[in-house]
Amino acid sequence: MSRVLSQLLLFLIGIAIVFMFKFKRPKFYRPLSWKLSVLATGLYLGVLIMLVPILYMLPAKDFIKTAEDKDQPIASSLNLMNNLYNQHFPTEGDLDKLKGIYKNSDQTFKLDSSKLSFNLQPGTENYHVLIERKDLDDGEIDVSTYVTAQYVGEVNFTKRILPPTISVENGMLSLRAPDRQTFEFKQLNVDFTMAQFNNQNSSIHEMSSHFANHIIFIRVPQSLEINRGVLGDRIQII
Amino acid sequence: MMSLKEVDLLSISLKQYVYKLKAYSALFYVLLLAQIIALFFSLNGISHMSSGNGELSVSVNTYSASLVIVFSFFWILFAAIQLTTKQYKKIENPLVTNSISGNLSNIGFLMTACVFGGFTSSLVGVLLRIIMYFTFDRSQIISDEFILAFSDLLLGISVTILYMVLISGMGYLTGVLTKVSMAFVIIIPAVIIGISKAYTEIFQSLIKFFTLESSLPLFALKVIITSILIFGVSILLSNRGEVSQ
Amino acid sequence: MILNTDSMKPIYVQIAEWLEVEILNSNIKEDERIYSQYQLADMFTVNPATAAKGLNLLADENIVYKRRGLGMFVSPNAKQFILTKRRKQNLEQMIKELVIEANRLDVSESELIMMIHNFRQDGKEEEQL
Amino acid sequence: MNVIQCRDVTKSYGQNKALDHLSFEIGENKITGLIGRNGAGKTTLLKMIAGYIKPTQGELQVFTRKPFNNLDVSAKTIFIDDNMTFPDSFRLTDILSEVAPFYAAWNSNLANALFNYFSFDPNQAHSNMSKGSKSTFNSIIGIASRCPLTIFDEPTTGMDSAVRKDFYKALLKDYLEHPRTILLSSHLLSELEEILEDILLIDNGSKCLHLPVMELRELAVGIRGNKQTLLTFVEGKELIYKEEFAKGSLYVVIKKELIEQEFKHVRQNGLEVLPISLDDLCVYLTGKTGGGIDDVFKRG
Repeated sequence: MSRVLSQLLLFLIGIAIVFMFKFKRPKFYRPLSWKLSVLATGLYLGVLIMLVPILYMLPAKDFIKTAEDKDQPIASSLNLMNNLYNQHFPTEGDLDKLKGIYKNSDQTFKLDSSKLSFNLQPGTENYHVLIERKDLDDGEIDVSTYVTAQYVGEVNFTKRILPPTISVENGMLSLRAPDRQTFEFKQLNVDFTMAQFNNQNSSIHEMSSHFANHIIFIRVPQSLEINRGVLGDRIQII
Repeated sequence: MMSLKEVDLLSISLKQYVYKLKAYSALFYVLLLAQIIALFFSLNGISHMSSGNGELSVSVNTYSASLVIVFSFFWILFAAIQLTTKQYKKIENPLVTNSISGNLSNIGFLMTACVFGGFTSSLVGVLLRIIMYFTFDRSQIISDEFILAFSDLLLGISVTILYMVLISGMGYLTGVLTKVSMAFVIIIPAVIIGISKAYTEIFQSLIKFFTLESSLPLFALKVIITSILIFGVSILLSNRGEVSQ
Repeated sequence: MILNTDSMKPIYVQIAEWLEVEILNSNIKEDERIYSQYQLADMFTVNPATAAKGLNLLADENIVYKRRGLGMFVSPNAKQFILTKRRKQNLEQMIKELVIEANRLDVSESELIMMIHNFRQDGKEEEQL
Repeated sequence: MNVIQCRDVTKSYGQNKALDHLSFEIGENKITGLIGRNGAGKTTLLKMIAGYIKPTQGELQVFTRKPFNNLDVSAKTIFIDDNMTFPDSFRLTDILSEVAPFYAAWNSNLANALFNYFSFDPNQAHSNMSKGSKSTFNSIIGIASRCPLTIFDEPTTGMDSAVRKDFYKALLKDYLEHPRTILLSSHLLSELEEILEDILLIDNGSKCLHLPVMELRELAVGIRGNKQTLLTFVEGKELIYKEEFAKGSLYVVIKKELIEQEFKHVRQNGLEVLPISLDDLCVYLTGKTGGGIDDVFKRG
């Protein structure tokens, strides 16, 4: 709902309330006794007050906690991407240590060929593939997937991002992005009466989103022949 | 028999206040109704934002109980105007009364309405949270402002009450002015619109005088002093006129 | 107590006459306390001032007398006085009107006396029945 | 000491004068009837005494104070009329119990006894009552409040005659036990003249008469007879009312004191002396001189 529309609606409702006062009651209308009114309003207030302790008794563990500090993870994510762009490649150890970078899968594949080619399916355009040669020939490929910081407003949901599906068959490593993910959040704003004295911005939070990048870190046997094909710019060999 | 035993203005005003609380009790139903309607509107969220890239989309629904408070403000505004109307004034006639006791009891009623309205409208925010807690997927709820600090709740209640006092004063004065002369029915909106258009800055600074005050004690002081002035002027203005039946 | 409000006689006179009848019928005896103006006002649903005027009418004629702080009492000889007064005033006045009306209707004196005689006989018979 | 002192009071609404230089005094603990025709200014005067409106000119004092906007006067005065409004949220019994704390001398037993006597429905809403029941109910408040100054404006509007009688009886009985100053307005004098002590007759906002009812009763007589004879008889005397009711026959109303000496001649001249009801007298006193509605039709 656009803001203008909601304000218009609010105004109309205001007018409606005025008219509720103004309407003449029909003759047969028998107004409620004051005793009933006092009872009803008392009950209403009583129920509302009772709700306060109930609210505080509700377990809050299911909720999404907001990040205490989102700037640092975002900064280190941006920094990492920058480094990649500038051909400064991190090691796997570096990635594990970085703030805001999250490893969301770790797989090992048996190699059935002496060559490795790649099949990056559509939808994986912002996946960066890094290849590191191991010190030995163990015939296995270790694939770790990393995701950089993903924020909407204050919410860090990096960990909720699904890893791509990876398979190795006939010397071909296929990378398939997960199905389109949808995240829904519900947030509450404090009443404007509280916000005025809380140093909180009561207007709707400016939801700055920061989208994640994926890093696929592949460790291959020392002597494996790697065929990057046309994807040279997206697959880097360290 | 002839000696005129002095009657106490305050005790008469107090009796009238109790009488009016009972008499106008139906007004509180209107508030209840307004708050519940506002709550239903609030359950739809006040804004929706979504963003996304090729692989994911994110939508955020924002909720707030502010609308309940806004509705309560409307309510107190019109309740205050109502109290000055002939229809409502008439119930004073069978009682022991004069203009001042009538005004004092009205103000007493309005203050009670403000306290009640302030409490309930802020507490409906609690109700909203509880409804959301049980009807929405909790894993989608951002905990941040969902968990309402008790001190914030008290703060909200007191600020709402203060605003309502201010608004009730403005409504009451408007009502009294229209009693002094029906011309004010046209003059008041004209002046408000006129000032807001022609002297936008003055108008805005008037509003900001209250809404941008971030110190609670100062805010309270501003509201209380302004309200006393407004009600004082109302009493003075209505003290001269005849209450016709 | 019913008062005849259409009568030309003012209410206080009617009250005074009613009290006289009470005295005549010995419902209130001589030297007995008579109704106060407030009792009369209550009984007849009239303003106490009206009732007081009725009492004063009797006091003026010494039918009742005041005792300080005790109220009004029926005078001795009140009954006799009322009888005399009524004969003199009422009866004479009525006869005067009777004669005027009789003249207007061409009723002769003997006829009139006859009528009075017959009426009295009837009245007695009715009483005996 | 007078409860009400009205000196030269004028109340004007624009060009209209509802009250015009009205002066009178009402003593303590008297029952006074305020009589006048429609639009004579009765209600205006009563509202002014009750403190609802203030005089445009002149001085009005109730319990030695100006009643307008005066809490002390309000505490000792109650004004009962048709337009009394009670909150919709009050049932009839609520009204009796909620109004009670305002009046120091309020008697709940009396209020409840009267309420039961007139068999009201305790749960009824005041605004839904018929005109007559409303008047009756309002009167209960007037009687039970036992205010030192109790004002009834047309209290019996809509009441049936049995209830009227009961009302006047109840009012008088309670007055006898607890004397107070009572003002009753009506355009019908006959139904309440017995309980009145004084009568204040106003016409077009001015005082016409203010005297004890007993004196008003003896104020004037009607004389009926041959037009010529009657005219010679009353020649040069001020007539209150004059009407030709049949050819050659005339009816006049004249002050008793004007013909006291010649009273004997009246009958000798073949004229009839007739009693005149207070209602008629008031109508004649407040009417335009001579003639009545008959004249309108005679001309037509």
